[in-house]
Amino acid sequence: MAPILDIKNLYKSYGATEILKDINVAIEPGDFLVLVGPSGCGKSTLLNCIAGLEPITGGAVHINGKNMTDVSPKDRDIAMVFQSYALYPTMSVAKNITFGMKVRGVDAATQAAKLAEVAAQLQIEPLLNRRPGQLSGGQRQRVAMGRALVRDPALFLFDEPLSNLDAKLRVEMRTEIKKLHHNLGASMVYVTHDQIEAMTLATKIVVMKGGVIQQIGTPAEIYNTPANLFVADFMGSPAMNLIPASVRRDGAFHRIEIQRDSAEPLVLADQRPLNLPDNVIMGLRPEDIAEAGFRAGAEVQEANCLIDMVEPAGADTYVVSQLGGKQVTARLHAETSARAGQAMNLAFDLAKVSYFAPETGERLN
Amino acid sequence: MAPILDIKNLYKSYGATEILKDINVAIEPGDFLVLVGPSGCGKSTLLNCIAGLEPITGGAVHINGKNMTDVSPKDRDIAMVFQSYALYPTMSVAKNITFGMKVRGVDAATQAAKLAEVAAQLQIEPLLNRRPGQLSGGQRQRVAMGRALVRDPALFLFDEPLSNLDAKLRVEMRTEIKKLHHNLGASMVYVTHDQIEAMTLATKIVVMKGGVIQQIGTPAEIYNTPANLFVADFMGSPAMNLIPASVRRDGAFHRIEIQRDSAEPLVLADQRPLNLPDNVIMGLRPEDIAEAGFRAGAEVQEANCLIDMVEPAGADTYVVSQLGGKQVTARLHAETSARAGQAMNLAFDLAKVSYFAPETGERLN
Amino acid sequence: MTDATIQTARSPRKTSSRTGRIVLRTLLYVFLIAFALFYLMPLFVMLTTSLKSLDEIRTGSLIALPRDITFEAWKTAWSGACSGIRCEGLRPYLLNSLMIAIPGVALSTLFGAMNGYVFAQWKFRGANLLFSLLLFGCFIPFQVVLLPMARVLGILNMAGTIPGLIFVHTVYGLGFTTLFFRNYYVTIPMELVRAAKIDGAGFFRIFWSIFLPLSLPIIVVTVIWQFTQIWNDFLFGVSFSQAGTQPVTVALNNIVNSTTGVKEYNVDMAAAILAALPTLLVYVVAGKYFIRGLTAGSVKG
Amino acid sequence: MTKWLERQVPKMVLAPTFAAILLFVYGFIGWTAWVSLTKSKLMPRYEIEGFQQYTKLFDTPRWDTAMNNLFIFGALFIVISMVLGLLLAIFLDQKIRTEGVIRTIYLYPMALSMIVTGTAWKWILNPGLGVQAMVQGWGFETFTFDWLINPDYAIYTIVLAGVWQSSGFVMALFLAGLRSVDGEIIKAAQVDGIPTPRIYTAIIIPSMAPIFLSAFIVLSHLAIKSFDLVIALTGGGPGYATDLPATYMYAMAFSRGNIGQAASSAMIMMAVVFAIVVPYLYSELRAKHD
Amino acid sequence: EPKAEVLHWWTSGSEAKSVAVLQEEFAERGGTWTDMPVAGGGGDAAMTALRARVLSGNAPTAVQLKGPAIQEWYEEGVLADISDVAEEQGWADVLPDQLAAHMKCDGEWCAAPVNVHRVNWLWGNAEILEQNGIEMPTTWEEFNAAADKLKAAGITPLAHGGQSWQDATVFETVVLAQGADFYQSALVDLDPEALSSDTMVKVFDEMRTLRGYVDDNFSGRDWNLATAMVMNGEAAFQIMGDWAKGEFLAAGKEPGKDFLCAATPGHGYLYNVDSFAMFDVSGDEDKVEGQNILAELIVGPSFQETFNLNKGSIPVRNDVSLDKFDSCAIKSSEDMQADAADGSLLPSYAHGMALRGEAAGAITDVVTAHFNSDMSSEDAVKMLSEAVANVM
Ligand SMILES: Nc1ncnc2c1ncn2[C@@H]1O[C@H](COP(=O)(O)OP(=O)(O)OP(=O)(O)O)[C@@H](O)[C@H]1O
Ligand SMILES: Nc1ncnc2c1ncn2[C@@H]1O[C@H](COP(=O)(O)OP(=O)(O)OP(=O)(O)O)[C@@H](O)[C@H]1O
Ligand SMILES: [Mg+2]
Ligand SMILES: [Mg+2]
Repeated sequence: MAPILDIKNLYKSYGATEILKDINVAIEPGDFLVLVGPSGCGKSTLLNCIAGLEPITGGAVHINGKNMTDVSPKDRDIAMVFQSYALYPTMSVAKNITFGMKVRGVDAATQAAKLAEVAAQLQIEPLLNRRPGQLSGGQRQRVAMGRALVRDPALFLFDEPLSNLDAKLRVEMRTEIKKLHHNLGASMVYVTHDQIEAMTLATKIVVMKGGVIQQIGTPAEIYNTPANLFVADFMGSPAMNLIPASVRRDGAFHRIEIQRDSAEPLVLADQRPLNLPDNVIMGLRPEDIAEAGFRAGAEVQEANCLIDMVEPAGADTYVVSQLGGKQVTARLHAETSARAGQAMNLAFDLAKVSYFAPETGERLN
Repeated sequence: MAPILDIKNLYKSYGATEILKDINVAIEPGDFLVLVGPSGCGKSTLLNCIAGLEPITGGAVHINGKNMTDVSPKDRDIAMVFQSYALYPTMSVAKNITFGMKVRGVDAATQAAKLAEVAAQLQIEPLLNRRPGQLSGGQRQRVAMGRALVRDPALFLFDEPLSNLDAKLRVEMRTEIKKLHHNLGASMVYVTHDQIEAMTLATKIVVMKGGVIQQIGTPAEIYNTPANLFVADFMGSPAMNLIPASVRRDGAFHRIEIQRDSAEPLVLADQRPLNLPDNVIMGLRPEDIAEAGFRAGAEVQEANCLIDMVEPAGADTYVVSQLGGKQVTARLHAETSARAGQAMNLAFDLAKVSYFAPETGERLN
Repeated sequence: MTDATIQTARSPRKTSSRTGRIVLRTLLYVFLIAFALFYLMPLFVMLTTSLKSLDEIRTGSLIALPRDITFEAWKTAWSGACSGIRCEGLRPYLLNSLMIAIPGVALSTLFGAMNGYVFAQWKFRGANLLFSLLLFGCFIPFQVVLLPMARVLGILNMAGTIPGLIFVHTVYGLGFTTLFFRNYYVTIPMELVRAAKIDGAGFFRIFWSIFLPLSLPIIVVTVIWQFTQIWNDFLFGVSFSQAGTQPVTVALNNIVNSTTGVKEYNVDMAAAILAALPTLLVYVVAGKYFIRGLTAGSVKG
Repeated sequence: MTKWLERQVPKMVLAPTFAAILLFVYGFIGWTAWVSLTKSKLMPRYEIEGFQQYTKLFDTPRWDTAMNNLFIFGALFIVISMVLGLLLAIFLDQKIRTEGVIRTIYLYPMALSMIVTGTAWKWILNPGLGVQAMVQGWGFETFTFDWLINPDYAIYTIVLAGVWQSSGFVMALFLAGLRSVDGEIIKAAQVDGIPTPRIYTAIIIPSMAPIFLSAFIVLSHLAIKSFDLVIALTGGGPGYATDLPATYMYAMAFSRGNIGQAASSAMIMMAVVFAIVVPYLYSELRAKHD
Repeated sequence: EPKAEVLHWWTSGSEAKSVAVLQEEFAERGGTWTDMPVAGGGGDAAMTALRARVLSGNAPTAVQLKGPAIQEWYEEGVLADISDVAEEQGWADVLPDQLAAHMKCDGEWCAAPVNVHRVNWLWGNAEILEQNGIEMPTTWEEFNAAADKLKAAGITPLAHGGQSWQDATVFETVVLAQGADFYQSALVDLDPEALSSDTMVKVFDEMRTLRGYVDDNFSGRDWNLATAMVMNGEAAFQIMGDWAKGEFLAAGKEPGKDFLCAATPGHGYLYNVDSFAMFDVSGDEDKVEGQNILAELIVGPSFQETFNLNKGSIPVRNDVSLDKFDSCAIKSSEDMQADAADGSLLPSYAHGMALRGEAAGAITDVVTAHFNSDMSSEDAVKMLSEAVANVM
């Protein structure tokens, strides 16, 4: 099957500043592609280029097998939902949703039918006569979605559609989008800088930084085997612990030595067949450091660490310890007995460790 | 020890509309009180009343043992940090921090010393000569904090200080505030509508709704034994599952029956000594529904459920199942084998269940 | 005990700060009212004069209150005062002014809105330069343009006509109206245009269906500004009109400014107030939205 | 092709305005520049004669007075209108109960044409009729307020009436500005213990810089174009003590029948405008690039 | 059907009534009159409008114009020739030569005169003068003596207004008192010698003296308020053209009884002739016809009588009976004839009859600057010669 969206060697500059550099991405029908990256990295710009809202400087955009590089937005067979929702403030919800059809000259009966269908799907029937100003954030979000849905497009584009909602609503709407994707089987490109959103929604994630793609992969790939330090640090919350360590080869395995202020260095042994340089950055996620006894596995090693701080967070408790000059966070059970200022045994799951070169930041294993 | 802040029967109206109703709260020195509640419930108003920025309609505010009800803000021995940071836009960071001291006639040497101390504490020395407009969100946040810190007040007030930051920075700043509180031993009142923030920071949480206090308690109390449906639903993310169920007494224990669309009702047995009415809402948090075999305990009961949706979220995977007409979320391990559309055995930890009366919403156990 | 001492120690300070506040508040009102009187003074003089008889004006103090109130002058100003050989008061000229001001305001507002829309939301290369050229145009002294404009109007065959006057006012109003609308429209997020583009709407459709309905506050500001400018204009009115198309300011000037005739100050003043009524009305009715409209964006750079 | 057309639409919308401005502003400025080099008398003539009109202009004491007056009037008018406008705006911002009424009173002078208001002002300022007579009538025999008839002070009466007419509008601008300052900043300052006057001087006013700029531009536009005001109030007198470039130009062009001279004075006036407006535009457009 | 659009600045009630007479007569002849009044600044605004109209190729048919301005407009080539009417009506026979000269351009008739205003009138309050035992003065010395006496009695001797044309009016009467020849060479011929002469210094000295007789509040005062001062007994004299009579009459005062009129001290007659110039509308037959009828009517005896009765001035024709006119008007007419004979009938510079706008303006600038400051007479004379040299 031809890719539904195929971006080839796309470049984009504003005047002299290059915003996007050699972007190559393709997605299959039904894919849910999430673009993540820090603020200003060019996510919105890329989305606008796909939509045809910004002319591109080089490369090509194919949608549904057709070269759309020079086609105007309305003919690209796309729909887009914006961060601010961009609802037409003076029109009622119903008119907001049907405006596009009206412009395209769809007859009134079809408009009404489509409107009814979408309104039912999104459960916004009671709101149809209100103005956007009279809606709550979540309701606005749904209306914006409705405006996209009535188009039946080949491709949906979302630019941070949830970032204006509060945490609670965000979680709810996330679930709804997921369901929608599931039900429609539509293809979507979705921008966010919230990595939880990225992880839960995506079938494919693109991590960007400064207009350059850092890694493309499934959520699990991105999460478990980040391609470089930037991706490792960026994805996951709390962030992956990135601990400077020195390596000593010891026969078949590596001894990983981590300096500590107060006590002798922490030494862990990695028995996987690797080839590491003398200095590495060791990456280990909080959930891979557990309370001793609560994690089992061939590669789990325990060590006694001084706990600096305890942060209960309802479902879990996070504890922080100073290792290799960094604050290392571990995720423990909510009922843990950890106390700030006391030492305790932590279990490190070395099977999950990522290693990075300190100079280039590239992944080593 | 006298409470550092004691609010007695506080009422506040704007014209005819009553915004705050009979508020009673007291905090001890060193407490970190967090006010949570949905938008518009009166959190900011309460904070403003404490600060003296809004006159109150009834009741009294005591700070440090003194009745401050009619005292002007500057004489209340408080400092406040705002959501928008409210930095003075035309002054440098240094002037922002020292301006209050200057106006109060503190001599230049003391000002400089204080500034240096606070700047070091917050690591903003390199920014002292910049204007607020030239700072990133996180840096602004620190400056706003600095302005509060130089006052050495009896009480700190924070009005959603983190809500303008992106998710990642929010987590970082949260940790810093926590540390600050720890190091200063200061008393704080902190407004947020992010319950994760509330849970991690507070020593005491006040949950408000429509100007009325719903529950006051430690984070654990609020999380584990919510006083009513509102608190149960509001605190925790993903939210507590609230499942309508009918109850049949069966000797010493209760049989809890939950309707399902597709299969016969789910029946669980609660063996705790309770006295439940015929219809209840059963509340159970996602982390208390686990994959069968992964949770042990006297009250854990397993049941076969159809999985509607699977949401991997990096560290965990959430699965959703239809129970009692509600979408019930369970938190499973990241490596779970759950698949959407297939049935699996889930373990319900009945020791953690809360029951609520469907009519009043009040807690029953 | 301690509680009591704190109470007594605090109470005098409390009351003193309270009386202090009352004194301050009173001073504030005194100041505001004093200035209100300053602003009202000329209007007061005009009103009292318009209510006096001519005899009283000749013999009495010009500024004193009227001894006998008479509305004769108002009647004369409305329908009897002579401006040349027609002695029909201001009435017919008011109509001319309305016929100039209403289309003039409407056209310059519409063009200003369109231009502002382009400058704010459809930027192209050189748009900034164009905008500054336009802004500079606000500052050209009107005396300069009088003669060449007369020539142009002659060529366009609009000399002495009401359309000609509308044209002139529209042209020289464009600078400010564009400025107002542009500064307002830049505060509207770009995403709105983008959403509409994806919906398939074109340039005019977006303007008409989305921007125009949003523009009420700034339309109020622009209308107030332009209406005041056009209504009070004398120079263009006198230069580009002919018999039958003269606006009310020219008639007012004719009534007030005769060189060698007898001066009827009471009629002058009544006429002046009558001539200003439409603008005053606009101010009173729309004044509230004026501040709101300004707040909504037109004053922010 | 249609796509090309589509892209040109915004430009086409601007085209009529642009054409109008090009012709009716810049074309006419060019025309004036041309005429200023001729010996046009009653009607424009187009034979270029050189720069004598400018030489003559700078030799005329009346033009010196007019330029001096422009600077005195302009500076005072702008400064006083701004200060007063700001002050009134601040005072009106103190939750005044009758704000609507007072605001309208402050604003209404903009609505009146000076043709007649000038007469009222003339009476008020006339020592024998107006304020001086009134105050003396109350028993303060030594009170004098005779600026109108004093050639050295008459220009200040123009300032007074100008301020009367425009300060309300400036007040509205500033009031709008005050209303758009973030309320939390003011609260923060209150908690910081900063007294209210200091809050205004040190925090709010400095943050309203763009509004000062807008007000400045509107006021300088009014100052430069002030014509009605002078004609109605003093007719340029006593003598020509209150002449402004605009009235000078008008007198030359229309009562003296010396259009060449008028054109040269217009060019000098426009040079002054240019010197004021261009820096503004520059800062305005540069700010947009941030 | 004859048509005429008439641009004029006679807009006040009494003036308008006078023009209305013309319109009626015009209508009787089947014409359509379109009225285009523009008041203000002694015709400045009207001139502004006129220029715009001419430039736009839409000139009015007839325009109120006077003095050398007629010739100036003629030089721009926009005036029509009405010699046919003039010859047919025999204007040359009924108009005094000197006045007729103003109506001719290059030997052709191009304007029709309406009236003659005498400018150099001295108006006095009869009651006050009687109380103080003062006669209407005939020399400036007498005037000064009378003024000193009045001043001592606490009466403002001279009512004066605060516009530059009023200063110029007083100035020209003082110049006239130095002799008709001096007036002619100084203010008509602009002879540099006369302008810088000692006599001119004397003129400015007298102006300074007069300034002392004016109350302090004159600045910005309208001329009619000054007249009102005389009427109300606040002041004794005013120097003003005969339109001031209209104010007296409107207030119900009687000449000779309540107020007195006399020529200003010295000998001579300064006239201000209102006239209509006809603009070139040759494309349009109706308008040309209207022009001709209008010209004929304006100079016609019936209009001359009615108009001037209303306006306070006197007819230009010397064959109109003065029976219905008041004593001041009759005196004006008599003086005109007498002074025309001895060469002291002179055009008023202050009212734009003697000089073109630019020169007149330059002189007025100096006069008003001197009058409104404490400039010495010598400096004023120096400035005057420079200003006049500058515009030559
Ligand atoms: N019209 C423009 N002219 C010049 N530079 C621009 C323009 N629009 C965006 N940029 C720049 O392009 C870069 C990428 O912007 P973009 O909006 O795509 O970032 P983003 O990844 O969407 O960030 P965010 O997460 O904050 O939305 C930024 O550095 C921005 O400053
Ligand atoms: N000045 C005011 N006049 C009238 N009502 C007001 C005023 N200020 C606030 N309110 C009302 O008081 C209620 C509480 O407002 P408040 O700002 O305290 O809410 P909040 O809990 O801080 O909400 P958020 O989370 O959105 O900040 C709201 O319904 C609001 O509309
Ligand atoms: Mg973006
Ligand atoms: Mg709030």
